[in-house]
Parts: sequence; C-alpha cells; structure tokens
Amino acid sequence: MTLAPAFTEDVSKLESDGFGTLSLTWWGVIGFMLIEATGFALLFGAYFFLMSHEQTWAPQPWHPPDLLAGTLFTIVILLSEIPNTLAKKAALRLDLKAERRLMAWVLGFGVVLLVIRGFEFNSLNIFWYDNAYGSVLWAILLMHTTHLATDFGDTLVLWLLIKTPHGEQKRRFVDADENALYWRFVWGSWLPCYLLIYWLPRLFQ
Amino acid sequence: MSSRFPNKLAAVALLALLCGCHRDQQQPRGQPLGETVPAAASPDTIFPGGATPAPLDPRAADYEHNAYAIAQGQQLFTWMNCVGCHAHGGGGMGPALMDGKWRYGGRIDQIASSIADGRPNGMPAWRGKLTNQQIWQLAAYVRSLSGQVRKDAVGARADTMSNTPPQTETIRKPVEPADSAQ
Amino acid sequence: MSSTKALRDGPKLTGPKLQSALDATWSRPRGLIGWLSSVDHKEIGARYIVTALIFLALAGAMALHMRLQLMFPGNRLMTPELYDTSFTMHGTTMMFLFAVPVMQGVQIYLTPLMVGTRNMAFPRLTAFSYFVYLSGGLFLWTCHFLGFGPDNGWFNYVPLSGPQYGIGKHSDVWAQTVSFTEVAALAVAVTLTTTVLKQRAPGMTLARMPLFAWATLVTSLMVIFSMPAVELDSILLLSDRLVGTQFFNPAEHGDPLLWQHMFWFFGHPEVYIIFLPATGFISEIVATFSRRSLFGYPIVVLALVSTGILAFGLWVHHMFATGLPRVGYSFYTAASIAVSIPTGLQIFCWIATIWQGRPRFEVPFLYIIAFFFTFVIGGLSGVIIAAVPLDLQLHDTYFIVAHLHYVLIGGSVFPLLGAITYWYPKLTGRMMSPVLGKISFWMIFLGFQLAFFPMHISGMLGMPRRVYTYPAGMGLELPNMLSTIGAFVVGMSVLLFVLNLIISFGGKEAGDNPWDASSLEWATSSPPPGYNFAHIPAVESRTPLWDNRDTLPVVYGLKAEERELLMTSLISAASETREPSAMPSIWPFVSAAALAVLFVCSVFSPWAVAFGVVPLAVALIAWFWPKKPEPSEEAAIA
Amino acid sequence: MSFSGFQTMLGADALESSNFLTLFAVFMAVCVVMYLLVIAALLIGMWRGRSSREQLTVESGRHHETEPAFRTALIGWTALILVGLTALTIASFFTDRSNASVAQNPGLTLKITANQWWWDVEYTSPDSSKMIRTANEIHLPVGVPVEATLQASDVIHSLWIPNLAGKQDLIPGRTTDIQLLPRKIGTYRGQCAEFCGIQHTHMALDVTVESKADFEKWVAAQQRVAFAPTTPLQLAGYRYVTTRECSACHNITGTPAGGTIGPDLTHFASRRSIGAGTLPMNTGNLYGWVADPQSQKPGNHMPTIGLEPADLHAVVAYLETLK
Repeated sequence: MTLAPAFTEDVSKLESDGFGTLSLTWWGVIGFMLIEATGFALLFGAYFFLMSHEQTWAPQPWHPPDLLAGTLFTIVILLSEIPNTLAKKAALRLDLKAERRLMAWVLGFGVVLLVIRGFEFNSLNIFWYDNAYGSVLWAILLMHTTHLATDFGDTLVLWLLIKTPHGEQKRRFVDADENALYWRFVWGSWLPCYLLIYWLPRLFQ
Repeated sequence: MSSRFPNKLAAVALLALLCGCHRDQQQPRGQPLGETVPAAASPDTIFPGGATPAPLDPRAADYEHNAYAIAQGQQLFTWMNCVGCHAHGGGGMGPALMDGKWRYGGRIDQIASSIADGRPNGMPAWRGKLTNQQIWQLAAYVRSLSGQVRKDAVGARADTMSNTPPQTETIRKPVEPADSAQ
Repeated sequence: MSSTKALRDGPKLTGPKLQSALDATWSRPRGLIGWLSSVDHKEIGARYIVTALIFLALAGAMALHMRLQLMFPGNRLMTPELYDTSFTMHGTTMMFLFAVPVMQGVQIYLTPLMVGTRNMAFPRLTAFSYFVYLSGGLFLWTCHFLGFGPDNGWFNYVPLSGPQYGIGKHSDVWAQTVSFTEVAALAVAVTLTTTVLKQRAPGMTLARMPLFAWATLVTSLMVIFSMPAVELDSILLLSDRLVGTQFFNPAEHGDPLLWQHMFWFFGHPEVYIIFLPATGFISEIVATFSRRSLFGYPIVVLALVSTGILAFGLWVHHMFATGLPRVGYSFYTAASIAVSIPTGLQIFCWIATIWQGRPRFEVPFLYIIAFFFTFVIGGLSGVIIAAVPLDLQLHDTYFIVAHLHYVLIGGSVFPLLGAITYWYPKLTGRMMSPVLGKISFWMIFLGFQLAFFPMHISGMLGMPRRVYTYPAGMGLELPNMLSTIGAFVVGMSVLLFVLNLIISFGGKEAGDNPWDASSLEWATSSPPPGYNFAHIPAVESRTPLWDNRDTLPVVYGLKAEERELLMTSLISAASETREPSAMPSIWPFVSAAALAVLFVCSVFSPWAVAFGVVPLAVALIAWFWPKKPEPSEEAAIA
Repeated sequence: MSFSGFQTMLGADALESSNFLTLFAVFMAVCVVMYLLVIAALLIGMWRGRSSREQLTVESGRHHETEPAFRTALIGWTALILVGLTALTIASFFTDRSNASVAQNPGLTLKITANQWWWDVEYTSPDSSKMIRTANEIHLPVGVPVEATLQASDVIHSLWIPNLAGKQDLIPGRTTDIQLLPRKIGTYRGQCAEFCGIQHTHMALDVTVESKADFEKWVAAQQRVAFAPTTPLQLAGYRYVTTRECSACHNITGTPAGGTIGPDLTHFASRRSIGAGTLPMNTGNLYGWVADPQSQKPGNHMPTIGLEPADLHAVVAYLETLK
C-alpha cells in the first residue's frame, strides 16, 4: 500500500555539479583531510611524548639536520601555492586552457619538490633505527612524503584527464578545484613538520 | 576479469603464507631426552678443499629458520655473556660472527659443535652447562648474525641499545671457511 | 546540455512506467562481475551484516572452547599457546571484525532509506571498504589456521608484541588486520557523514532527523577522529618489528606506554562507536512500540553529542595501574564518572516515552527491555571501576570481563538483535517468527546473566584476566562452572536466532510498514527497489508516516535515465543541487585486492610497500577515470 | 571446595584493601539504589501502558504531546545523578588520600623485578651484607609500612596481592612503586595481572605476613650462606648442581653456582611453592619439576635437561638441604 505521492516541489531546474559545499566530493575531501590531520596530530603527539622523557631532547650524540634541503623545500612548496591558487580560480571560471597550463605548472613544482625531498632524507643525519628521535623524525618525513606523492599522482592523473575530451565537462573543474584545496592541505601540514624536524631540537641545545 | 593482477606478488604472498606454518613452531621440549650432539662432527672433519663435509644433521631443519629458536638463542647469547668476547657479533676477544668467515665451519651443526666442544684460543665448552637444545638455539641465532636466515624469521631489533643495523636489513654474507693457516 | 529532453520523474511520469525506467537505470549487471561491482548500499550493507555475523559465530565458538577450558581448575583441554591465541582471536574478531562492522553495515543499509535518498554519497568507496574489510577478516583467520595468528591479547601491548618478545609473525598479523579494518571503517565513516549531512530529504532539518541518523553522524565523526590513532599505532609497531625503528624500545629513548596511550585514545571511543548506534536502535524501537514520538528529542541528541566528545577524554582509565602521576588519575576518575550522565539522561527519555505511550511487547521491544536490565548493571559497574582505588583492585580481573560484556552485549548486541528483528521485514519482505523470537530472546537474556554475572564474583575472588587455568581452593570453581553453562546457553540461543533468520525467508508477508512505524524507510516497499524512492519524499515533522497517513509529500524532477540524487543544505535541508551518483564498477574490488596484496606482503618484506603501490595506483586511476566520452554529466570519483 | 580466601580482594588484611572494601560498599549502595530506581520506573511505565487511561499515542493523535510533569522529573533526575556521582567522586578522592598516606615513612624497602614468569625479590638495606635475595616469595612484618620499587626486565607485568593492596604494573624502562601496610598475620598469594606471555598464568608469589619476631628470624635465616651437604647423596647432588647446567642460570650463595638468570636458590627449600606458584613445595613435586619442568610449566625458560635417575636423586636430595 505504498502511499500516493503528493507533488510539492520541482527540482529539475536546480543546476548540477556545484562547486565547494555544493559538491559531494568536496565533503569527501574534507573528511579525508580530517582523518589525515588527526594522523599528523597524533604523530606530533608521539613526538612530544617521546620528547617529554628526555633530559636533553635530541638524545646525544646529536648531529643537527642540515637546514638547506628542508628550508628550500618549504620555500618552494609555499611558492607552489601561486600557480595552485591561479589554477583554482581558473577552475571556478571554467577556463579550460588556463587550467591545463596552470596545472602543468603545479606539476612542475611537484617534481622539483619530490627531488628536494629526496635530499632531505639524508640531510636528517640520523637513521631510523638509531633511536626513537631518529624513528619519529623519519616517520614524520615519510608520512608527509606519502601525502606529497599521492597528491602529485592525483594532480598528474587529473591533468591527463583534462587534456582529453572529458576536460570540457564541468565535473572536471569541480575536481580541479578540490584538488587545489587538497594541495593547500599538503603544504599546510608540512609547516609543523618542518618546525618539529629542523628547529625544535635546535631550541634545546 | 581483465586485471593486471601482479601474479608475482600473489605467488610470493601464497608461498610466504604456506612456508610460514612451521616457522613459528614452538618446541619447548626440544629433542627427546638423552640426545647428545653427534661426536662425528668434530673439527678435524673440516679440511680445506676436496673431501665433502659430513651430511647435515637432521635437526638442522628444526632450528635453522625457526623464529622461536632464534629468539631463544638471542636471549641465551645475552644471558651466557657471549657478548663479553664476541660483542654483538662484531667480535672482540672472540672472532666476529657477522662476517662470512668461519674458521670451524659455518653450518649450523658445525657451529653447534663449536659451542658444545669449545675451540682453542679461549672458546669454552658449553656441553654440560647448556642442554643440547639450548646449544642448537644459540647456533641458530649465531647463524642469523651473518644474515644466513630468512628475513621473516628474524626479529628486527632487540629491546637493548641499538648496536647493529636491524637484523632484517643485514645482507646475507657468503659462507666461506677461513684459511686455517691462522 | 538540454535538461528538457531528459526523461524526469514527476506528475507526467509516475507509477509503474517510472518504476520500470528507474529499475533499468539503478540495476547492476548480473553474474559474478556484477556482484563484485555492485554499488547499491543495500547490497553492501547486507554483505557487511552477514559477514560480521559469521565472524560473531567464529569468535563465539572460540569463547565456548575457552569456557570449556576454564570449567574446572587445572584443566588441560587447551595448551597455553592455543588458549592465548584463542582469547586474542576472540577479542580481536569481536571488536574489529564484528562489533564495528555490523553497526556500520546496518548504518550503510538504513541511512539512505531513513534520510530519504537513493544511495550513499560515495557508493564505490563503500563497495571498496567492504572488500577491504572482508580481506582483513580472511587474512586474520587464514594466518590463525596457518599457525601464526595473533596471541598477545586484542590490545597487543608492547614489548610483549615487540620485535624481541613477539616471536614470529603473530603480532604483525594483528597489526595488519587492524590496518585493514581501520581503512574500511574510516572510508565508511566519511561516506556516512556526507550522506547524513548533505543528502537528507528536503524539509528534514537537523531537528527532524531520525535519532538513528543522529547516532550515525556522531559515531562516524568519532570514527574519523579516533581510528587514525590505532592505525598509526599499528604502523609504528610494524615498522619497529620490520625495519627496526625504536618507538617502543625503552633502551633507545622509546617508551612502551606510547603504545598504550595511543591504543586507548582509540580504544575508549571505539567502545562508544559500538554503543551509540545501539542507542539509535533503541530510540527508534522505543518510539515505534510505544506508539509515540520520543520524549526529549533535543535531550537525546545533546546526550549523543556530549557522549561522543567526552569519550575522547577518558582513555587513561585503562592505565590506572601503570604508575602515572596520581593527580592526573583524579581527573580521569571524574571524567569517567561524568560520561555516565548523558547516558543516564537518554535512559530517562526512553523510559518517559514508554511511560507516556502504550508499549506493545513485540520481540524487538523485548530486547530493549533486556537492554535496560543488563546495560544499567554494566554502566553502574563502569562507574565503580572509574574510581582509582577500586580500579587498582578490579583492573585486569574477571570483574572487568563481566563489565565489558554487560556493556557490549547488554548495551549493543541486545539492541542489535532487536534491530535485526525490527528491520528484517524491510530487508527481506518477510516477518521473523515471533515464537522462535521469544524463545531465543529468553534464552539469551537468562543465559547471559548466568554466564556473566558470576564473573563479577570470580573477579573479586582473585581470578586475573587471560589465565588459561586457576588453582583449586580459591573458591573459583562454582562461578566458572556457572559461567561455562551460561555461555553454552547463550551459544544455543544465537544458533536459534540464526535459525530464525534463515527459516523466516519463507515467513509471513510483511508489506511496506508491518509495525506502523513513523520513519521514511517504511514509506517504500520491502525489500526496497534499487532506487529506494520513486520520488524523493519531503518531510515536515519528526514522524512523517504518522503525520501523512494517506498521501506522502514528495519532490520531483530527477532524471530517470541517469543515476541522480538530490543534495540539500546542511541545517535546513533545502534543495540545493542534483548530484549524479556513481555507476557500478569492478575497480573498487580490484583496488581492494591490490591493497590487500600490499598489506599482506608488507608483513613479510617492507619492499612490498614500494612495489605494491603500483598495482594499487593503476586500479585507483581506472576507478577514477570516467567512462562515457560524450559530454553528458558523468560521476567522477564518487 | 575449601575457600580460604588467600587471594581475594574481599579479605581486608591491609590498609589499602580495607579502604577498598569500604569504598566498594559505598559505591555499591549508591549504584543499587540507582538501579532499582531505573528498573522501577521502567516497570511502572510499562504497567501504565496496559491501563485503559488515554495515552499520548499516535492512535489518540497526541503522539507529539508530553505531560509537563516530565520536564520537572527530568530536572530532578539530572540533579539526582549529579549529586550521586559527585558524592562518589569525592569519596574516591578521600580514599586515594588515605591510601597515599602509607607512603610517608616506609619501615622496610624491597626491590621487586619481574621476569618472564617469576618474581626476583630483593630486601634492600644500606648495609649490603644485610641484603637478602629470594624469588617468588615475600615475608612482611605486620603493621610495618612497606615500600617496594618495581621494575621489569623484559615485558610489562603487574604485581597484584589482592588481600593487601591494588595492583601496580612493572614496566621495562620505568620504575614504579607500591606501598603495603599489612594488618593481619596470615599467608596470602599474589599473581601477575598483566598478560606477559605463555606462562602468565603461573607467575604467582607467596606472601607471608608474620609477627616482628618471626620476621626477624626469617631474615636471619635468609642472610645465612647455603648449608653444606652432609650425606654422600647430597654431596653428589652438590657436585652436579654447582658444576653442570643448574649453575649456568641459578645462584646458590656460598657455592660456585653463580648464575643470575634464574631464581636465587640459596634458601629454595624454605619456600612454599615451586616454579612461581606452579606447584606446592614437597618432595614429589620437586622430583617432577627437576625431571621435566616443561611439562609442569610448558614454554618457561627452564629447559628439560634429561637427568639420569642417579643424578636426579642426588640433585633433589641436595636441593632439599637448602632450607
């Protein structure tokens, strides 16, 4: 005895594929960013927990991590926000040609960043099996590297997709917009990592 | 289903699963009571070149890649103060155990007989101080120091100061008898 | 794109013609490939529930085996190794493979129906999560039968599970199983949160949402913030055991308590993640069988939210005996006692609803009565062990085993059994037999008391947890004998319940709304069609079906030839946009298989993480890549 | 089924365990009252539903209405819960303070190190010649506050003597402590309460609370060096134990056996149990244990040596002299 429908509102006029909070995948990206942010927060918590046990943080003998690679990485990743923001605006304007060019720029920055990250690993001056300090340093760096690499992969796939005829659909611009949002999370989560790896132990010397 | 399923990885997983089943077998009792180390495997059966060494002792299979035996051996290595002469495998008064050189043979039964009967230049005989099962467990651990043991049967580190790279990272050293001229 | 040309539901296209068009759009290909590529939340939810119940039976059988071992002192039925791996598998399977997945399974099945939408927000992600969960369960039990299942307890404390004392691959298997189940649970939590927030029927404001949907929202947010803790914990343990990092090595600046802090930061919210959905079941069942809307709706919602928040501040009460500073303990005593206040208010509101209504004593309602009798004992024993001086005596004894079973079985499994009986007609279109239902109810209720109440006594008589035997002469013989008998009565009642489930496939026809309930899932047919609602309903009150007896207000205008659902605003649920919904695809299954290979092989060699990522990336790209080249709107990643 | 309560938290034989009982009684009283209230409300609520009175249900079209009395009832219930729980929290804090008072001036200090599946007990004292080392057993003078510092050498254990006090974990890399103030003379049993491996079940320790005089006598006995063997059988046992496998792990003060891995056997025969509470101490059990410890306590670190019968008789004869 399914109830007879009483028609009240016609929703066919509503547009489809909205940006930001009007898109389901935007909420999905926010959900995953929450999960990863909790992961980062817990890893920082572990860092401070291990630190709280030591008389001198960065247990001796301690060779401070070289600042060059890390600082260079931080500068370049912050600069990468410029093409990223422009790409986000282009997506909102549904400007496909600009989007393809700017996303290429973001990918270029991504490659440079991945190369610098390679140097960062051996500028830590410690192995992951030396002590808990070394382990947690490597853990923070590796965790951020997985985020950097996966987002680079996402951007690359999206870039290849918008070069195909699929690029004309509005859906792709919504994806590009959310991809740019996630890139902000990647460099946003790097800043505390940078401080904990490179600067906090130096404060205690 | 059209999938580029990596068969190689699946095969590895299946193999790892199957051969895992006896890796963890715990034998608290060890071999039957009254068993002794075969007298035949004494140092003089080892001579350079030519003649083949004695056939491998059947018990080797129970100890060589058995995680429980290696872990007990690691504990005994510390308890019986082997560290005093051999350090953590790097050697000190006693010879290094992590390199591939074995003056009295690198096979597990030869190492067991080195422990049981002792060796000149200061290696004490542990027969009578340790049971045969403990001697074989020590031999299994000593073999793992030079990377001879499968990586999934070895613990990466001990709950002690980290003195060597993780055992799961040690590269397998080729086993070659040292020149007996020393 | 011209929207006029597309066929849309509405006054001109309704009834059987519309239903046949929607059936074609929302059906999936037949056969094994079709089964593996299904994205229908009803199919995935049912699979979650059935798989979780199978794991319940497996873990339950192990519990009976352990009870036989503990029937009398000095028993040699089980070797110590078998007993250790049995209680570990029992705990791990019950917590990670039964409790959370079954609650999420019911949430996946019911949430779209209750909030009035056609599918989950991310259908393919839900399918992916089921296959990851299934492979995690298979991995754990395969390793158990191959002889290296986990054997250090469901909490796997370091250094016993560390590289030196955790011999062989036992602890790695535990840690990797946790990785599987957490990935699955987190994925489901994200998609449930988005569904509840953005896909409610127009007019279903936050104040009109069913309480089960509120419980789903709060539980999913708790999953998002708590499960990364155990995921990270098991990754740190795996790296300690595989590549020799020093996180938990006390000799190299590490700390065994880091494990406990991170595990219980997840551990305590986990038990509320298992309990809160049950409060959702209770609110729905009490309202329906008291024939009235729930008393104090805002109180219950605030109680849910405050329980969810407070749960994150209690974890140290699991560590009262570890010698941390006493001042800190006093804070956690107060917080642990305070967390019982919101639940006390919920109980008040349920009883007030019964008091002002006219209760009908059907089987689901019986389970809720059993909940009151059982859970309140568990809650009060919880208040007792929240006090430090009491917990120092009671911690890690059978008093705690009694408490946890009272709050988990009494608090979650009883309402779950009531919920299964209550929503079974909606899932299958048939009623469960009330006679068999009542017999299995009384058996499980009385069997439970016989099994677990004596454990309070054996705990206070000095029996610690996780001992495979106990000496004679301590007075433990009688309580353990009673517990064993009770456990077998519970075992038989579960068998009877499963029998009832199976034979009721041929039971009485149920129709759309057999219980004359008030929420939206009873507005569609039983079992619901692939698209759930021909027209998306519009809601004007908390009890839509009681306030619209003959006609159901609906909105119209969604496409019939493409999978489309309606998105509404966060608070007031006003219609916002039409969002395409994902088509069935095999790639979530392939991605789950690739992830499973990566996880399993990384237990044996860390290089598997590097090599395993390649097939995983390929599968994910194929999952994301849109299919039809012509420019019609096509769902992307969903 | 003799019930002598030697390992139960219901035996208030020390300050902390009697505090536990009084606080437990207070909590139980409040909880039982609350439970009866909830169940009574539930039963009355269900019974009212059967009466003919018109209820606020969907059948009567009033399913959204509520009786105003429930608003005040709700506020009353919340107040009742808050008052009850606050009272319990305060009671808990006061008990905490009373328990902590034991720690002020310990008359006796111990150092307990937990190993996989046995307890290493040391009576520390500034004069090292007075120090005692024993295993799986503690003797305490009644009425004297005791402070034990706790350490673990391998995994996490938990020292729990229910008749005397709550449990405290022993964690590798950390030092925790436990305070005891025994009040009643008697023999009790404690057990490890944190899962620590395959033989977690058989990791108990015997606790004897005795008068000050008896305690002094026991301490004097423990400080003595091991007795010398007298009969030829004991001499053969002595020769085996101090030269063969036993000396690798066990220490017998005054003999060449100096192993520190296993329990100290200097006064082994004076203890009440063998194998950390696995078997009560008598000749038959001693034979069974020495011949094959793996069958009594499978998986523990004492290997089965496979002694010849003659050696077995000699070893047991010698061990029984170590009073």
